[in-house]
Amino acid sequence: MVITPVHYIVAPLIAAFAIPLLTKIHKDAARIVPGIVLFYNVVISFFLMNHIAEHGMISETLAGWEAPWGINLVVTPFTGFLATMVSILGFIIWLYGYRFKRTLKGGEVKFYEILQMMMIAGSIGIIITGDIFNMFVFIEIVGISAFSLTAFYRSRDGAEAGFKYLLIGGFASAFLLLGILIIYTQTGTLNMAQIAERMPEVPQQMKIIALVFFLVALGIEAEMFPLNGWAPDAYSQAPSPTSATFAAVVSVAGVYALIRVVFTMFDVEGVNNYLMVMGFVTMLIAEIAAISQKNLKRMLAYSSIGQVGLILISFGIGSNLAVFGALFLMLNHSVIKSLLFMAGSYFIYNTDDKRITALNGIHKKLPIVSFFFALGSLAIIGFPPFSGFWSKFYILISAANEKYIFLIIGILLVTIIELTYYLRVVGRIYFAKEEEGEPASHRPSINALVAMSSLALFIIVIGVYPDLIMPHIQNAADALLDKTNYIQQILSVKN
Amino acid sequence: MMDFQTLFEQNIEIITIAVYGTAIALIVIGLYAVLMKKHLVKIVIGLSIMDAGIHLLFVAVGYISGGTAPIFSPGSENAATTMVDPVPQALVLTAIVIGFAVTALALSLVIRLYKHHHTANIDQLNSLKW
Amino acid sequence: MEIIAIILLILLVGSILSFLINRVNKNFTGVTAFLVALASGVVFFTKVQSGYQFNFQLAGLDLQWGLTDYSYYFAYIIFGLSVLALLYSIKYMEGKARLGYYYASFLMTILGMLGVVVSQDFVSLFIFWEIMTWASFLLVIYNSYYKIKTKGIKYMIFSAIGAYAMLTAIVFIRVHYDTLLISEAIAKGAFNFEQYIYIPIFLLLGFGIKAAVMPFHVWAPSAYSKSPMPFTTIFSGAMSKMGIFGIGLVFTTFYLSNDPENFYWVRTILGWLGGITAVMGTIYALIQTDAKKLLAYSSVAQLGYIVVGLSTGTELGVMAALYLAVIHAVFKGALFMVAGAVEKQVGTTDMTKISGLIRKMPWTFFVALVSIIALAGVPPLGGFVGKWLLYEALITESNNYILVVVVFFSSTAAFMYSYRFLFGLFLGQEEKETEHIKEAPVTMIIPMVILAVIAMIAGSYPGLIFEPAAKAMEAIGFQNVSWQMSSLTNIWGDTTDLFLISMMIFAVFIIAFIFLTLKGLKKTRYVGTKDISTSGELPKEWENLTFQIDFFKPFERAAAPLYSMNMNKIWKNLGKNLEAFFGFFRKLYTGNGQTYALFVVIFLVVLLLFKDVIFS
Amino acid sequence: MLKKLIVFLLIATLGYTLAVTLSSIPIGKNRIGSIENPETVAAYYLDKSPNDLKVANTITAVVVNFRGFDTLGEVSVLFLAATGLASILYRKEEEEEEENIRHISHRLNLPSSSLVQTGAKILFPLIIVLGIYVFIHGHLTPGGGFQGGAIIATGFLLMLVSYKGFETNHKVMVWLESLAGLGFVGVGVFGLVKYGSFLQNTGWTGNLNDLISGGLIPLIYIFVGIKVATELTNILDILLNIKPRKK
Amino acid sequence: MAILIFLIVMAIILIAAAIYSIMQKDLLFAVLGTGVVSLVLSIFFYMLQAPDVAITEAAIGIALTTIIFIITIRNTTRDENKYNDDHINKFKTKKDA
Repeated sequence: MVITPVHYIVAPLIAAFAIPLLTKIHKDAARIVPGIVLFYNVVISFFLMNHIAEHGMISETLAGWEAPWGINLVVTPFTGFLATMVSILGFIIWLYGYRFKRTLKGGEVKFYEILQMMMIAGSIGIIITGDIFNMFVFIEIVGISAFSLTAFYRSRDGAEAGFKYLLIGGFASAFLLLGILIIYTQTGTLNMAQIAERMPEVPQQMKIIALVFFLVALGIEAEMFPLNGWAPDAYSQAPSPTSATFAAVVSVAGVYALIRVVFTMFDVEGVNNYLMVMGFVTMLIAEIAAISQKNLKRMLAYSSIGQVGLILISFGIGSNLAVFGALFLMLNHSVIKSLLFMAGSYFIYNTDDKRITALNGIHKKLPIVSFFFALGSLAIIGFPPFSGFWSKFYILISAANEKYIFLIIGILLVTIIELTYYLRVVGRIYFAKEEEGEPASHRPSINALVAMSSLALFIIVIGVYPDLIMPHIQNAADALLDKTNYIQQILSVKN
Repeated sequence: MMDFQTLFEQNIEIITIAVYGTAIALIVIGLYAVLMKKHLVKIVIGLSIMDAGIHLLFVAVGYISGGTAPIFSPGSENAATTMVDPVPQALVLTAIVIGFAVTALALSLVIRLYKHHHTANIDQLNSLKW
Repeated sequence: MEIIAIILLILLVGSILSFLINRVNKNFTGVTAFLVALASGVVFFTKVQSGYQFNFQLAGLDLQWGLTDYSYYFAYIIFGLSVLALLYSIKYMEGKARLGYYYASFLMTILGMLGVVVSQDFVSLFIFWEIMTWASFLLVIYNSYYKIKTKGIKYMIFSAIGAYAMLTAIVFIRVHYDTLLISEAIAKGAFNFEQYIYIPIFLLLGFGIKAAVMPFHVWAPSAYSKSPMPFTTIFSGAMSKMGIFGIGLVFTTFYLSNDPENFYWVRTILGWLGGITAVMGTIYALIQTDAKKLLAYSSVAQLGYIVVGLSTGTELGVMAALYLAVIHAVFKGALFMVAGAVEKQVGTTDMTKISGLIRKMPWTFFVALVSIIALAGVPPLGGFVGKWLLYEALITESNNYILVVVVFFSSTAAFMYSYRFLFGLFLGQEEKETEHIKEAPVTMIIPMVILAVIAMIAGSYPGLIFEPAAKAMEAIGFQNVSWQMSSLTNIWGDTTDLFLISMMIFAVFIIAFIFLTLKGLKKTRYVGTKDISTSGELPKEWENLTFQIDFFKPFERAAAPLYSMNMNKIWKNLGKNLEAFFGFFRKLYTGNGQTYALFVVIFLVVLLLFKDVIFS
Repeated sequence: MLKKLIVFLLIATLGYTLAVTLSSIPIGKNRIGSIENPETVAAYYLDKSPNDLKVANTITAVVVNFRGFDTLGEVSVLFLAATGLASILYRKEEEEEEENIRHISHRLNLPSSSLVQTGAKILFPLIIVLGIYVFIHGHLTPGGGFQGGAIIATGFLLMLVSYKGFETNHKVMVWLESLAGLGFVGVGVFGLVKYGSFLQNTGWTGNLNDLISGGLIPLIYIFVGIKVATELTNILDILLNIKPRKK
Repeated sequence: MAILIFLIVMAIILIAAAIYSIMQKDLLFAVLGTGVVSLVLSIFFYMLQAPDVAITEAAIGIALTTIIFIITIRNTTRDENKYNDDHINKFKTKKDA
């Protein structure tokens, strides 16, 4: 095998360390190199997905020490699916942002591109690592990049949002360390597969305490309700490609971490109900908060939190079909929300105003972008025939399978709230009386258009013909739920 | 070195209480500062004290009574001495550096905030809300 | 490729095509859309037979498309009305902005409706239902530039409530009966109000909202009156019938069971809701001063009748409902087109501002007259037969005598608003301002006249509609439905020959017409509304002496308590209170980082305290 | 006041819970099992470090080799922190020009007498040498890349604080920073290419307690040391050069 | 035994320094308090047989963390209860409005 999972991390790292040198050779290296690296990650993803389709899952050992002893990187259909998704979206977001930041000076571009690239690479790291402490390190990599990027713009309240994010993120890492500490003392290992194997022997009390710390720490990363105060601020203050990355990549990694810990490491009853209840509360409060937002990006941020809530509900239901629906929703959410952030960013760019009221009749100035925004809105609400519908449909079926009728009604009522505020914005874009003004000064550049259209195309194609992607998601869901296989595959390497 | 080992072996309960007590006290004090203090620098101090407590906990649980530092000094390669657990120490090493990175970033944000908002009071940093 | 897929594809491509053509040349957009609809209609009626079906798989689900006699019946309404409405649009929309958008959405709506009737499984039904909903949403907000906040959103929210109720039901059908095919679900008894009672209730809610049943009718009047006129014909004529279509489907189980006791309370409630809808629609129609709004409320009322008919569940009642569905599409389509023609020529449909258009727009007047007669249910036009059947069904085959009274009342009151419509627009004194008004263009007149003629023929030969309706009823569970071509037979055996009656009435009509025309040929002095003096006192400039103002003042006073029961207000207050309530929760995001940190710690401590309760 | 009460209750509960939890994890208990038949990773490391890797300092073995990937991540965290810090405190050139104070250093002005300056001048090379010693001997004695790097950074700190005119050579810093990082990754890639596993050590490891032993481990620690030193110096440099507010 | 007492004294100093550093209103002294915390902590680490950690904590915790705190205080305010400078506040409204 020529390409191994470690390339996911090594390529961005080499690029990150080399960019300060390369910028001395060519001014635009800082912009181009991350693109090459992220594209390489896409190539790796396809290669690895092919490989695991033929040979089964990969557990790569690092530093030559096999699974429980050293750190290992695991590519199962599940992690491979998420890594593929994240790397493709990462590349598309880079493509979108390639010329978006052209007003910046050289130095700033360098910082921005490095941080952005490492945030994506770190997210992939969270997804593919098989070691709990290594996951902590990657969470910190993502965290540090995210804090810095949130505070990237100085003309806005970025620093404030960044500080809040950092404060809560600091809590997350502290609690995560406490959880790791307890788990390590009880099992004597840091490898997630081995922890899972030894978990039945751990005293119940210890197990639950550790679980609580993990739930709180990773709940912060996954934007669960009382822990997500940082999220709307960070989403709304970060540069738009970064907001798209938060929604499409970082939150996916956060949810992944939570799910991996809950589903694989621990064998505690009641977690599913916890996820379901907290997911529902998260979704409800976020959508309620979104309905009266005046700031476009903040509204999108709350909507993202709401979607994450739905994902958590679906994972909480826990059946194979529900996990399938959750993964499908994760995919859809990433794609659609990136599209919305990308389109929304052009609105803001052109109006110099983040308020929704500034969007009145903007479709005359930016017809294509407006179309993408409307498409994204319809898709995220779950209108057929766009991709968002199928995920919602499967989640509902899985909830119905477990006879959660009130959950279904609740989800649908919340969807109506969501529909209300999205349609208000779309209505403003298309039907409100436009303000007098010159034609748009910042038309979308060609690379941004390519990025947005590829996402839009995905939404439509998957909406009309979901079978294209469903087998992969099904494999991923099977792989996530097959815990024994995961443990055996990883630990068998040692013999 | 030997002094510590024998002494620690004999009075392990007191050590436990002292070390764990200190660690928990640090965590709790740091938490209090984060939750109650209004000055941004104090909040960052709180975070770093909290981190320090957690680091102490890590080292403490790795300790084995009668153990030596996990370093094989010349001539003692094959001596069957007990050694303390090296893994938590390695983890703490990483955690300390990461903690420093986070602290530095936090402080730079504090400086930026003070430049832009002209305040170091966390209660006044609420231009983003609802 | 299956023929249905091809037809849907034609519509989809046509939709995109008309959007693109508009970029090139604005004049061809309407023609293209019309031709696309016509072509797909022709292909549909020549190539597709009822009973045709095919299966396929999508997203791991077994889906089925096809046509039964029942859905074929609704396909007639869809295509008939759409083609005429598109023909009408060509001139009506001339010179308006965003034609590409308009026609593309129009064709998408047709696609959605056609999809709804050809779906034989719930998933495609839902998908097409939603396509229909958002495509029509796009048209509802086409006109309402500044009022987006209330009008379009209200429609969408109610549609969404309906659609999601439907989705819930679909999901549970899939879970409990392990099928998504409508026929199988019916065969397995999914719609029985016995075991899983919420399934049919949610489905009825979903379809009922589209059919504008109380108390969810509030979206309908504003949505109907706000959308561009040619589309309103489709909206009220065809799309609301999709709700009827669905209610019929849900009741199939009952029709099959042939047991009047079955479903009794559901039918009673639904019947009553339909009756109340009819009354409310009528009463509100009375006080409208805008012709469009009047027609919109009238549509709500008429849909009420149809629901009443369906919920009687007897052969006669369902026949009445299906018959009314078609005839309502015909005359209401014609009336909206009339209103559209007036709007196009005069610029407004406010009845207090227009009067005496009869001489200016004689063809339009003719169509309006015929349609109004049909609407009011006066013989010999189509509406009469439907109402007759409905009364007969209610009186002879159900025990809801109070309901009969209610329906009868609303039907009688329908005279009042029909008259007002006719009078307000066409009769009365001519205004100076309307002197230059001309008759509407011929492509607008043709569809109107066609509809009027259909309404007339249906009055004499209702059997033309009874035939497919009877087939449709056989497809949803009735057996051996009997019908006559041109006569009505009641249970006592009395037969009325409709053709004879209509001939007689026509004769009277023609005589009267000739007489009036001759009389009208004499020179008359036209008096403007302000060109009078009362008791030697000149009316002031602002004193509007048009009859249209306070037309039904006494009645309004009598019915005042009814008007205070405004459903719209109730919903609006609900919305407002909900938003205020939401605002409270939003305050949880205080914006203070320390508070967020406190939340984290509180959450942690609460979890730690209750860890043994939550986890085990 | 209510908030204070709530916070007290919260932290008391949290402390109590932690205490209860920790009471069942006693200090000093041997949890790592026997080294001969390792159940836990710690025992395995204690076994393999002197015998296979020939690294006397097990912690170094763990940090650099067994969990070397973590260290790579940690180094990148530092790197990202320095980048982020620079990005947060980056000042637009126009802004600077506007205030017309471009080339004036805004260094922290502690009172630095000539005594301090001379002391710093003498101490600086010593501190640098100490730092280098610490990370070169990382596999033998306590200490290593992080410690050595941090010590070197304190040396630069001393110079930066006591000399107004002292400036780090940015070009050299950038090169050192990048090359050290690339060196670390390069060693990893070497392992990947040669042995098929990222960061894998060479087969040749030398003798325990020799300066040149442990295969690539000292090399990695040197890279880590340089990287950490440059990153920390960078951070300090940026922070120290913040222009004080106009008073 | 002396060492045991030493340990306990150290623990007390540690907690006292921590409390001092969060209670002290003069932030400069509070930061020096955290320096003391780090110092004592590194002694703890040393006694718990973790010399590597002790050196790290000493280098990073005592020297570097303290200095960056001091730099921050210099760039913000030194008095905990004084969150800003008044005359700058006046100027702020004009600039940020």
